Amino acid sequence: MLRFALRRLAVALLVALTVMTLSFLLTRLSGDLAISIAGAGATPEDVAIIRRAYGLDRPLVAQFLDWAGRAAVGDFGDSYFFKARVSTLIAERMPVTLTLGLTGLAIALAVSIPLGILAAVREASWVDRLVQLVAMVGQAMPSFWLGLILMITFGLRLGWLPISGTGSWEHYVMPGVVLAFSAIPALTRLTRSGMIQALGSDYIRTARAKGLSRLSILGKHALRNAAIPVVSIAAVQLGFMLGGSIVIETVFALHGVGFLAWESISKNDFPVVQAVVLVLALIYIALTMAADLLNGLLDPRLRAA
Amino acid sequence: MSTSDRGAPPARSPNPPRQSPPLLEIEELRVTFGRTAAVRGASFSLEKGETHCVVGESGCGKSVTALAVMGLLARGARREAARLEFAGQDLRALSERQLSALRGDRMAMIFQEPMTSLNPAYTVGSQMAEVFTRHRGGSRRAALDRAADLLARVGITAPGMRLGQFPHQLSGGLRQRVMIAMALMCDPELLIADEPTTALDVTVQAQILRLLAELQRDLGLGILLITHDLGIVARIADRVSVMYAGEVVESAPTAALFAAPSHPYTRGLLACVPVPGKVKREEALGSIPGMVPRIPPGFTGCAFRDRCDHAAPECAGAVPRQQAGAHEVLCRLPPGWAA
Amino acid sequence: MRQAGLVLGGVIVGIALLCAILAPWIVPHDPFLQNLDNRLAVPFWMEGSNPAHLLGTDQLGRDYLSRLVHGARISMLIGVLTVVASGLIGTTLGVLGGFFGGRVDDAVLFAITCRLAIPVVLVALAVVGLLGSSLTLVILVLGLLLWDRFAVVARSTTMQLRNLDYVAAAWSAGVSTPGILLKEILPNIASHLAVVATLEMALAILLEAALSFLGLGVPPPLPSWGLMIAEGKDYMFFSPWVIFIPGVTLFIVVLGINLLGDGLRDLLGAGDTR
Amino acid sequence: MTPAIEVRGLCRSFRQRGGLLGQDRTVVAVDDVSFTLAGGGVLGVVGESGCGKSTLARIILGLLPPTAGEVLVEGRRLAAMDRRARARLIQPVFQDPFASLNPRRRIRDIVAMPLVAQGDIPARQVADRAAEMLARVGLSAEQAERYPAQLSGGQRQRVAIARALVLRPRIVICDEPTSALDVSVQAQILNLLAELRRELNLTYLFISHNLAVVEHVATEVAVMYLGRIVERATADALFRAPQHPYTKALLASVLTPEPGLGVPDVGLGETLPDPANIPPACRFHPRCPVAEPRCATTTPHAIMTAGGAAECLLLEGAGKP
Repeated sequence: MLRFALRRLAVALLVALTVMTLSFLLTRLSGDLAISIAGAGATPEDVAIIRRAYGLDRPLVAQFLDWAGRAAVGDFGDSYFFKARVSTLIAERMPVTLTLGLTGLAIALAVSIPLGILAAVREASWVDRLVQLVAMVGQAMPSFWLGLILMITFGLRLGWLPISGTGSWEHYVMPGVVLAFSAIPALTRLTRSGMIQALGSDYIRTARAKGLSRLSILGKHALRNAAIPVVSIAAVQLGFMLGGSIVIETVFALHGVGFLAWESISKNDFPVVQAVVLVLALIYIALTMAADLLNGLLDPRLRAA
Repeated sequence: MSTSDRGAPPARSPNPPRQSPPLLEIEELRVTFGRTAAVRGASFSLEKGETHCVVGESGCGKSVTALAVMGLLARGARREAARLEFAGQDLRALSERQLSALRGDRMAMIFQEPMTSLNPAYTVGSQMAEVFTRHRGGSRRAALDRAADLLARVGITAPGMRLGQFPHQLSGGLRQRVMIAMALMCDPELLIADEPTTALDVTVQAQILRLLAELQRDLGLGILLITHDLGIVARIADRVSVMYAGEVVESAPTAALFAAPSHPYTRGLLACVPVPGKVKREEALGSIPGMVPRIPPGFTGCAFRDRCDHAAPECAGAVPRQQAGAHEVLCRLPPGWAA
Repeated sequence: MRQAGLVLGGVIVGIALLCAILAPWIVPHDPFLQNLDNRLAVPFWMEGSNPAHLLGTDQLGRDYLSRLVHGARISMLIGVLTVVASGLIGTTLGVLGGFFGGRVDDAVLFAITCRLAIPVVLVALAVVGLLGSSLTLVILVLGLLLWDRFAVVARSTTMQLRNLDYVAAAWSAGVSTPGILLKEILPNIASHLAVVATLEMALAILLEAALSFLGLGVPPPLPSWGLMIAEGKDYMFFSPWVIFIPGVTLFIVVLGINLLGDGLRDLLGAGDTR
Repeated sequence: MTPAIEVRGLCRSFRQRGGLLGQDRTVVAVDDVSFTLAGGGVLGVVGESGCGKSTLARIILGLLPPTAGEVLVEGRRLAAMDRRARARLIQPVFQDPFASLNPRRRIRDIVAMPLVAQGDIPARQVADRAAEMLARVGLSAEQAERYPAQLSGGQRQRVAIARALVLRPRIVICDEPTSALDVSVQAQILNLLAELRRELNLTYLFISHNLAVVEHVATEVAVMYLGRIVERATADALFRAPQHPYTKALLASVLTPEPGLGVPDVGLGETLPDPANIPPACRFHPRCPVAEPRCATTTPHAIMTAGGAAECLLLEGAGKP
């Protein structure tokens, strides 16, 4: 167990380091960062001052080591635009994004697991086809557009829900639904195919030969095995949803990390962009690691060889 | 389940009640999947405490026959029979609920793949106990005690430890023993074993078959054993039914069948098996030309005629079922033609 | 029903491709021609519509139908080129990792993990934000980011095939390694990759729309559907059709591609590759 | 005369990844195996699943590098040979005819593949030789145009045999060539293999778990247990008078179609051999029905027997400590 966890951790650290390097290099893509920071109309003297002030005149490797060393302890430097610590900014905005992500995941799971089971139990019937169609529609739905349509319908026309902002739980309903849409297709299909695979397996035939009740066959024998892959995909989906929340936060003007990133990109505020990319990647890495461990607990075959 | 019970008579058959009906009686069983006929009028019966082997090559319908008896056919299969009785009870008249009360209780089944037939997510003990609590009720503790007894009975040392293990921790032979023990939880009268040793090594196969023979003797089990291996048949069966293309082409007491195989297919099959000490190394084995045909809907006559050395034009017509004592053959050739 | 999905998807994608190819010749108006006197003209199903502008005009008086048809060009171009780029990257990585295993596979798996850890939308936005929006850049960025599923599927299918005896037989027959990869492995994973290609094409089109919607994708005045929704956003409460028309079009085209992929999956027996 | 195959001290182990809680394990699949096989002979290799017989086949085919030891084919080191040269000498026939043919290629292309891979055979000749070989194994020109999915299991196995023989190799490694087939088809394939061997003067390494089949085809037999050859003898000697207790148990467990004999008691107990945890000294002693205390402490060496050799302490002289 320890060995496995350590090896998993080592890989995770290596991934984190790689993403760190990439996100650092990302901001250097444009060539001279100082010109971008100085903005239009800056004199060469201004640029030179900025370059020196931000340490941009030092070798790239030195800059990276400096940034990475501080980022490793949670210090991402100062935002150029917000005039605040990047870590503080992210910490302030993170609860909104996490609330949104978890709401989305909860809605997605609540919808897709029953749908997937239903489709599997009624495989190849019209119910199954309908569920698959729903999944496909979800997959084809442009989330930002769905957000706008919901705003027009439930916000403006029906007036049931607030259009933007983060004041109450009601503010999270529409964004949560929209975000859930992105995860529902994958989760539904996975539940469905997992259940179909389980229901067609030899051990289900054994369970039937034992005369067990339908409820026990479905709920105990099939679902338990079908749930194993769903757990890891749910974790991965949550990671993707947090990363994808930038679009939805912008549409609904939710002041989360995604919105912060969008603002920073428009304002050329690189320390913030770098940090958000890194933090989201780290969350993703942590989530997949947690899913791996959870799977190990759910599936006795993984526990020991 | 979409098994058909069209025209099923009420639970009792119209025949006058016998002293003791056979444990399993199958007449004219047909199973179709869409337009494919897997079983085309199979008939045989199994007495209490008897081991009846159904032997045949892949695709002959032997496993489907077993599943049809248990009511475990895949969705989309159609089952019809002139008679399908378990201990005098018409299985066709039972609802799925009534049937599931019977399964695992009075009739049990074990399968070919012991590696996949147990649920990987639950312990051996939990899977064994649930059969007992389902059919007999009582506490889980009592069920686990019985499970431990049965594990010991099927030759597993340290049953207490095994109860707490997961299937992947056991070897194939042990899993098949667990499957057998699980099948015995409610003292069934009928055990259907579908190729129970095909996935196992020869040494383990011998152990499992010995165990089955021993249990049969001790517990008076009726065993319906499905196999492709004539060696197993010879060693363990009281009676044999040879299936070919969905039909029982020959059925006889084991000794009679091996002493005087009467259907050309049975004879061909026996000639194909290399018998140590019987066939010389430089000699060719006997073989049946061609391969098992696909039977189209509406097919008539003998399904073996295209591969048969003795085929004649009349083989395309109706094939007589000839009976000489307990020896039944589905062939136009006169009994004793081979002698 | 399944076949119906395949046909429907094929028809939708076919029409979209035709529009993309023939756009300059079939549109009624110049999609860039502004007419400030005729702004936000309503589409045909509403009162007071103008037959000359079937789908009305946008906030600058440009013909909406013409812009929509030209938008197919951008979506299809992005979809196809992204899939070509990402397909090449992902398939190469996946096949190599799956076939050679060991260290090579560890490296491929590591690359996939890193790629998955990178938030796509955010990074794409950041790159476009830094380098300035352009069609080429969007294609390049998406092509470099969306190869993960190709790699995952190519890797797992190759891994299954590698252990099959026909690959061992080809090896024993003296066939060279590139020969085995090209003739024994690739033809047998092609159907899986085709299905992934449709999924990725749909995803690329959706992502482009999202980037353009956020103002960091295709630059105006190009008629990207996402950009059209973004430009119409300010008017959506009073003229909801300005976002409705491009949104529905986008949805239908993406649905069509997915239907096509799903149909292909059944037709080619490619199994579950989602 | 140089033997067709000579195997010297072959070893192969694998590392098996442990699960979440498990440790990595080293699985010893083949442990110091040596033998020679004369040209024209058939060496039957028998043993239970996990005894290393398939690993041995894959090493000899060059599909797996050995951890130690070497394989010589007609006196030449296999490892030093170019893959194409190796292909001209040694070819495989595998167990599963559904997995051993590329589903996307026509039969004629599958059979022509080894010829094409040589790179210097004219296309005309490739086509002719492939067609000739297909005819020889009993497939028609019309079947040559089909894809594997359109053939039955027996026909596919004929294709696999044609592919193996089209280069006229000296040696064919048959890894369970009939285990996936029905009995009636199995007999056809065994007869075909026997005919071809006589006709083309081939040497077979014939791996099978079916002892009846091995007795029918083999001239010599090697019995493998947990990676080692525990007994090796001519087929006649081995089946007439097996020496090693494991061989005896294996032979006893063969169920011939002879009614009335019942199922034999092989007396091997419930524990199965685990290649990741090989018992010390005599590796068979935990299951051996006639094991003595010394079997758990002393490693047996090969003892000459009437028709070959066996590794059993009991053969080293009864009662000796």
